[in-house]
Amino acid sequence: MMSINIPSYRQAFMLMLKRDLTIALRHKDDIFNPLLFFIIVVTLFPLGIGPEASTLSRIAPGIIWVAALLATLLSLDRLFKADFADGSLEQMMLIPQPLFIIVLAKIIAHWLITGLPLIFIAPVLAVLLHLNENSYGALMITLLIGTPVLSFIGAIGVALTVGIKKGGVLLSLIVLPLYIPVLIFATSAIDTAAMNLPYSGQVAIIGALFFTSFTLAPFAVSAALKVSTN
Amino acid sequence: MQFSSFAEFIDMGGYGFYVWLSFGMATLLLVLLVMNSLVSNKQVKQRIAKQQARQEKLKRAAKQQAQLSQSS
Amino acid sequence: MNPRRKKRLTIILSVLIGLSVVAGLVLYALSQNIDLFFKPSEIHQGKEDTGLKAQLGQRIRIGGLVVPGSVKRDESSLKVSFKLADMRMPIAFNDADPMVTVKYDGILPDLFREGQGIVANGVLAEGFIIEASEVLAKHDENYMPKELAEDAGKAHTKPSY
Amino acid sequence: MWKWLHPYANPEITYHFTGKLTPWFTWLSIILLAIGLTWALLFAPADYQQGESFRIFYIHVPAAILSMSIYVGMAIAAFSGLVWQLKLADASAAALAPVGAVFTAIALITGAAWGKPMWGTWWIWDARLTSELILLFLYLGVIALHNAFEDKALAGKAAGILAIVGVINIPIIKYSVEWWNTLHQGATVSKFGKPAMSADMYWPFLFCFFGFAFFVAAVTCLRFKTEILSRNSMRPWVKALVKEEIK
Repeated sequence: MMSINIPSYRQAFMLMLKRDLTIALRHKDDIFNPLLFFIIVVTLFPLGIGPEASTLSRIAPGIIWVAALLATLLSLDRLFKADFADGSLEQMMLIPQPLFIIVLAKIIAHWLITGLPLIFIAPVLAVLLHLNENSYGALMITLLIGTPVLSFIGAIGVALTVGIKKGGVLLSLIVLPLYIPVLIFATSAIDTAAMNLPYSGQVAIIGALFFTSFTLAPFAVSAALKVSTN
Repeated sequence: MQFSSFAEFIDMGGYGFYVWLSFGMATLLLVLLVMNSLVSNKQVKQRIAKQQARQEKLKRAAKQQAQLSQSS
Repeated sequence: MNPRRKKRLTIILSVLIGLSVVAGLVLYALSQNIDLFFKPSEIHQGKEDTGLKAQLGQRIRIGGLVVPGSVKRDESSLKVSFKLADMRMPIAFNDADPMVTVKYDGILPDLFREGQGIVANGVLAEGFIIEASEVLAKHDENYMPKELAEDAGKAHTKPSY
Repeated sequence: MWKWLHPYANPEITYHFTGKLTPWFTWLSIILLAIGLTWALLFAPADYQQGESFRIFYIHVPAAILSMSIYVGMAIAAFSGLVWQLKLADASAAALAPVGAVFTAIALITGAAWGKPMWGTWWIWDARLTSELILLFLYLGVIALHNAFEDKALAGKAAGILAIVGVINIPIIKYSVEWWNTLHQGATVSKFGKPAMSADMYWPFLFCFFGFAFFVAAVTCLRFKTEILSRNSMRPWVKALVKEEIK
């Protein structure tokens, strides 16, 4: 199975990605549980606030984004925890390729498993919340660029807390403040779109957050994993 | 001096509540911080002293044991 | 160049490219006006840079200076209405300036007075009227003692309402 | 070039050096704050618009400036701790975190108490206020992470990574006032050239600011000493020192 020559960076990346996706497809609840959580949280709001359409349409962007944020937070645990528990994480750290390649592959796999399904289900929920019809484009774009940022930042938090027993509450304390800029700009973009104003400024900021986390988070995660598995 | 009487000073031109709330809360938090720093300093020292005492006790016990086994 | 070095160079290069994309995006975002903040003249003529107009019934935030002599209060309730004009330096008011009327029902902040900068959140109604749900006073970063302010012609009397 | 720094990488020498500095900072802080606060409360003129409520400025602004500077200092310490493996840098980051958290809380509370009479609201979700609140959360996260690890060296590294990641927040706070056209006014004291205040308002501010700054220095020194002791508890010099003091 193991080839004699060391796999290149790209091969290592693809191998890791494939491995994580295969595992996720075997445990389908990893995909469906966060999604189900997302749907249930969103449906709680009309029940709690009241079914008035004008109120709901005003707070719809916030509800969808907060629910997406919490769903991502809930699913973060599976990013490194299982690998840490069965020792395969330490194996991964021993391979000759730099750790951030592996980390990048794992984060992208995590987004494909948990972030992408949210994007597909979000417009349906937006209809239930009477989201302003001008806003759908903005909702989709912000989710598409914003949810990867959630995975990247979340990975830093998980990597820091993976070695701690009962790290769950600590994880949310660490990660949620860092999520706030994404939340602010995404909902602001959707609100602006509802008023038929240009929202490219907000999208550009989310894009900047995306590229920042994309380039820097893998290094931070690798450093954090090295600390945690010490 | 900006105030002609003590009552005027407390009243702060009608903003007394807000001004004294700010100064009071700031003082309270700073005092708590200083107390916490002093207490934790003391605690660490006591912990180290206790640790040391325990080690010395163990050492003495080991010595006694050794003497006992020698004499017998 | 040995392969190890080449790889390291690729990594550093990709990080640099990533960060320059970030810088570009931030610069672009800064060039956009990313607030829902309108000036009174922009309610009349549309946004300065995009020409977009606020629609009736739209929730907006408006900022401007309270026009002297325009504050009208209801005797029996907290209802108040006043006119706002564009903020400009030095402060001057002209009858021909575009203005909007703000209607508000509630307690105004202490800093509220004629000629003061105000931010109001509310809904746009017919005839350049804002039905405000919130009125907040904005003050500038200049602080000075009363005597100095009077010298500078910024006489201040605490509002009696 | 850096040779003169080497002795300070030794915990014992640093401990005694810090011990010598602490009383200086403490007295400077007490003197400056006594002068500054008396001046601010009794002698500084009231503002032409805000009246006496302006006196909150003398706590609010120093606290806000310090809350951000302490965070930057903590992140720099954490960064050098990670990169150059300086254990003492980790210890100083750990010492700074609670101090910074307290000053952030003071800035928020005094800001609310000032906003209520002036703006008409205790709190507004404006960019600057919100990011100061996030700063408090970041401090609390760093402190919580410190406490979550048994091993102090590991805790320092983990919290250090979080502190560095969170430092992105600082420019957002700093420039948010310019980015968003919201309620919080621009910076008063950092304006280059002439400050946007008259001199008889500015002088008490300087006294208060440096008073608080030396207060931070004094408390940080104390906490830093505690951190050094707890990280080196098995060293003979610590044992001797504790024996001496506990008696």
